[in-house]
Amino acid sequence: MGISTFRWKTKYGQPNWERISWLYMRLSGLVMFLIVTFHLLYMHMVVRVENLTFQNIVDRWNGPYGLAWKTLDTALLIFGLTHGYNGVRWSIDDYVHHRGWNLVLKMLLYIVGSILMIAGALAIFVGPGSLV
Amino acid sequence: MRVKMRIRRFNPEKDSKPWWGEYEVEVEPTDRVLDALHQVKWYQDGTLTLRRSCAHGICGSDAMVINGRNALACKVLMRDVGKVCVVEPLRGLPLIKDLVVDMEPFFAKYRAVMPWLVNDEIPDHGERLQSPEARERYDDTTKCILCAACTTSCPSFWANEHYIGPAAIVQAHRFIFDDRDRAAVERLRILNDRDGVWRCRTVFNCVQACPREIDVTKAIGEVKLAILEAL
Amino acid sequence: MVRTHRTETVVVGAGGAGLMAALYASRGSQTVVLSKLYPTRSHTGTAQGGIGAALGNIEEDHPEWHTFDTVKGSDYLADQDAVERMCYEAPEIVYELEHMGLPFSRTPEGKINQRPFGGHAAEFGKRPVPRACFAADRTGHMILQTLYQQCLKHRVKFYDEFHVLDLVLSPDGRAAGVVAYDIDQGELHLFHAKAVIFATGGFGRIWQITSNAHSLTGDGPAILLQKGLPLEDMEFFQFHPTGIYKMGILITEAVRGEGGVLRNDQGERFMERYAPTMKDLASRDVVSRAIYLEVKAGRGIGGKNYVHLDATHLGREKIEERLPDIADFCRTYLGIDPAEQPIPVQPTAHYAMGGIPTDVEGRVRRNAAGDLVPGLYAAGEVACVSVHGANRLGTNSLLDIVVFGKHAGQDAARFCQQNDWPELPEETWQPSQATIERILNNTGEDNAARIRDEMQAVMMDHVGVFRTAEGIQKALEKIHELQERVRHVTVSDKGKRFNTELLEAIELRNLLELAEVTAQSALNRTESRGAHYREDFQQRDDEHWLKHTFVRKEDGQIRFEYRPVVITKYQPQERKY
Amino acid sequence: MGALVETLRYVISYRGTEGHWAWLLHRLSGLGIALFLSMHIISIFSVGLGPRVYNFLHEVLYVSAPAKVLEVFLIFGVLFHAANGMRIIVIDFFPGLGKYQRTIVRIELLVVILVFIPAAIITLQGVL
Repeated sequence: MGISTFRWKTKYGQPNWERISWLYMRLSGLVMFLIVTFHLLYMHMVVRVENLTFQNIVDRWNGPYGLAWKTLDTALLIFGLTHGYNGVRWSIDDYVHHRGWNLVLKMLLYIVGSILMIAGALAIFVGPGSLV
Repeated sequence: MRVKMRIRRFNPEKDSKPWWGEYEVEVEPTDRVLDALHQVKWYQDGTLTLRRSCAHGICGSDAMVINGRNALACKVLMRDVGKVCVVEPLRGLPLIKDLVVDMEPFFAKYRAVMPWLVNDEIPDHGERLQSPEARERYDDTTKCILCAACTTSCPSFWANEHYIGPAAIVQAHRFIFDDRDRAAVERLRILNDRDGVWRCRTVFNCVQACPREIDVTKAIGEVKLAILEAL
Repeated sequence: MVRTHRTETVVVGAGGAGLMAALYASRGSQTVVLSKLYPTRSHTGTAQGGIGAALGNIEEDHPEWHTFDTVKGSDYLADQDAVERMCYEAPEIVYELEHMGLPFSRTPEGKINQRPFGGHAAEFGKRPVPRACFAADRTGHMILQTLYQQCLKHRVKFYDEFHVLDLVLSPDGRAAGVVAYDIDQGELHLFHAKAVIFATGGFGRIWQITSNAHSLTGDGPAILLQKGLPLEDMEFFQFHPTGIYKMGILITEAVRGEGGVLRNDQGERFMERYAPTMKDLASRDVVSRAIYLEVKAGRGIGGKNYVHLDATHLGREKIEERLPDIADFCRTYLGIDPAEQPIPVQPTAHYAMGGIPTDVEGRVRRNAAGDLVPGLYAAGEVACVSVHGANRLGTNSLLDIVVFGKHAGQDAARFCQQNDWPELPEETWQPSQATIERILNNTGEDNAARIRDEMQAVMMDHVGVFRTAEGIQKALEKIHELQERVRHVTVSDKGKRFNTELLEAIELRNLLELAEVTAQSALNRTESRGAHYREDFQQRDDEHWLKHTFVRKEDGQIRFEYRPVVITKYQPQERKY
Repeated sequence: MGALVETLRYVISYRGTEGHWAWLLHRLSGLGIALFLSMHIISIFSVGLGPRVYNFLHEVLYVSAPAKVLEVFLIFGVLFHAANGMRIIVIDFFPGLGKYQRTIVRIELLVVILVFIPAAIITLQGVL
């Protein structure tokens, strides 16, 4: 490998975020591997889904380890949503080449993603039942 | 042994869409698929059109889909294809006629990665020195014959024709890791494109398709890491 | 109907010679390259073992020794001024290739690695010397790739998949351009040029067992022959000793260079008897004949017509490092592992020593007196400079293409700067047009493939390693019959786009022309020299035959002329290995 | 649209390596999980709307019999996506391991199935 200041003209090489996106998918994947494993084991083995109720959530978020639970759930929300929706974005870029449709679908994706992000954050931080 | 050849046919001057031609041929088990195709072309239907030249896996002319998988027709023996041999043109490149596809988009991507050595420091006498270890570093990717078997086996390429494709990355790798070259960063910049290395999803079809047994995905992986490191 | 292009230099063929010529021509003239294949498909890519140059990186070596070996290998038929030029320029041009980026294998000190090859010796034949500079066993592939890369870098213009059908000569006898057929679109193009360089390669496809590509149909020399121009030394065609049995796929001499040996049915290393000093590394004509004689004496493997190339003692590691492609061929086509089993081999038609006569600048000669065709060049296997004489040494073909490709390119550029475009004759593309229409409109029964099969069989039987007057006569009769039939050959594909059936018919016509002059020249030369071995004239006859044959066709008749061999330092002597 | 159909035909009809099918499954499971996640976030958002809404949604989305059956698919998807993602990450950062990829995919699939079977049984206990 060497260095040169030579610049070859080609349509490839435009600035973009794909490198960051690629790296982020791997890092967020690794992080989620750990927290999703914990989440699943806890919800399915310790609490069990059938027993999960509104009260159960209230107790957890307001209990002695409330902050820890909220942090964990926030991490899940952020990593899960960004990782997942970035994956959807990749698929759109792969298969939808029409510039207009590509843009429309990705805009839609970003809007839905933002709404979900806000909704999730509201649920965690504003507090159970307080949105009524 | 008797084998049925099912060949995807298309004549742009006559057909509106491709169709299947079926032919029976008598072959030796050690005959190549290319020999069977020649039997069809030479003694049954002269209109069958394909590219071929050296017939022993070096020139890269006769890459095609054989029984659902990319290969060179001159490197697959009839004993390995069974009683029915299904032959189609490469996927993802514009179809011209029968088994012939337009290679120009493929070579355009090859040309995009600056596939030549950049180094103006010519020594006064003799060769530039290079250690056997440094030479070994890029040995694998010097084997590429530009047959397009890898690029046209890649789902990312089928999905998006702008993807630069494994072959171009392999060719770039050959120079990026050559310690005599001085334009590695420039090549990495080219490959760090929306349609560059990041469209590779490590599917590994390219490794299976490569008739030269190049570890294509490894080369792409090394380029990815080099981009992360250098840019 | 016909698209006309105007350029200064047209290069026909994009193998090593064509690309090297294009690279140098483009430095001084506007250059285009026409190739009936994509350039990277050219047959240079299949060359395996190495390129000869007396670098002396492993052991002491000198261009003078290289010159001597080449002259001796040629059975003293090579022009020694040309051989000297090639061998003395060899080290510089190998360095130039390295500077272009060619990934040579390296010695521990980082220098270009070298290995022994057939006929290359130290101190005028005393012992084998490592002279072949190599990049594993894909040296030709790397040369082709590197030159193509350089052409792209220097913006040489390529017309890929353009099949050249005709050479255009101006009324005053200058090369004025070529007529080419765009394979994809089925249209004729006229390239009006100041200089034309033919680098179309060989014509091994006139034989049945050949290492040559399907596309090596001698289009270049056949076109010149039809123009009434001569071809030189057509009787000398090299049969490489080690082609894979029945398939002809080449197993490089480097296998023997690395220590592999030939064995007969009794397991005997029979080359010890035929060439006590060089043994398995004797020159190719000698080894090919030895294999035939072993087979004739009933010592072929299982009584069949092949012998074994044994590399099992080299060890798997060395084979995988130095000869990976050979190992791959053996696995793919024979289902054997060369580290454990011997490789079945037989001689395979490999290389044309003869071809278009040129001087050392690549300029084409119009007759045996040495008059030139202004603006016409040839380089590579298609040309006969003559550096290979009656038998080429391994590694000298790659050297030949880069050295004389370079000179042809340089001289063409010079020629373009000094001359204006020649006048075009009245008929330029019409003969090509007529040929195509005739073939498309023929309504006979014969197809090209059957005729080609018959030609290849008869050439293999009678104009191969061993030849007799009687056999060659038989072959000629057959060829004449086939030439008559080929005029009525029909094609089922009448379309314009990618009509490869039409092109195969045209190629067959070219092959038959070359088969005819090859057989005629072989019949004419009543001696044995190098690759040309006459059972009815077994001795070399320097008194009568130390001369080049120029063969031409005039009104359908074969005419011979002769040109003396250029001898500078080395007087002919008996050839022993 | 025609191009998309052609592309999908290629994907399904190509006799690729283990990596090809792993990639396909990874993408499908990924899209499925993204869909589930969207729904999951909405149901959690309903926590803010008080116990009646939340408990109702929870019953329908996670506890009912159809939900349980769908959950089995989800479990497989998540397990595979996680395991395959780990494989991809490892090979990405150690490209030399690529030559063992066929074996690695097989081992990965074995592990996924070994975890999946008990998980599926536990999940379906109430339903069956």
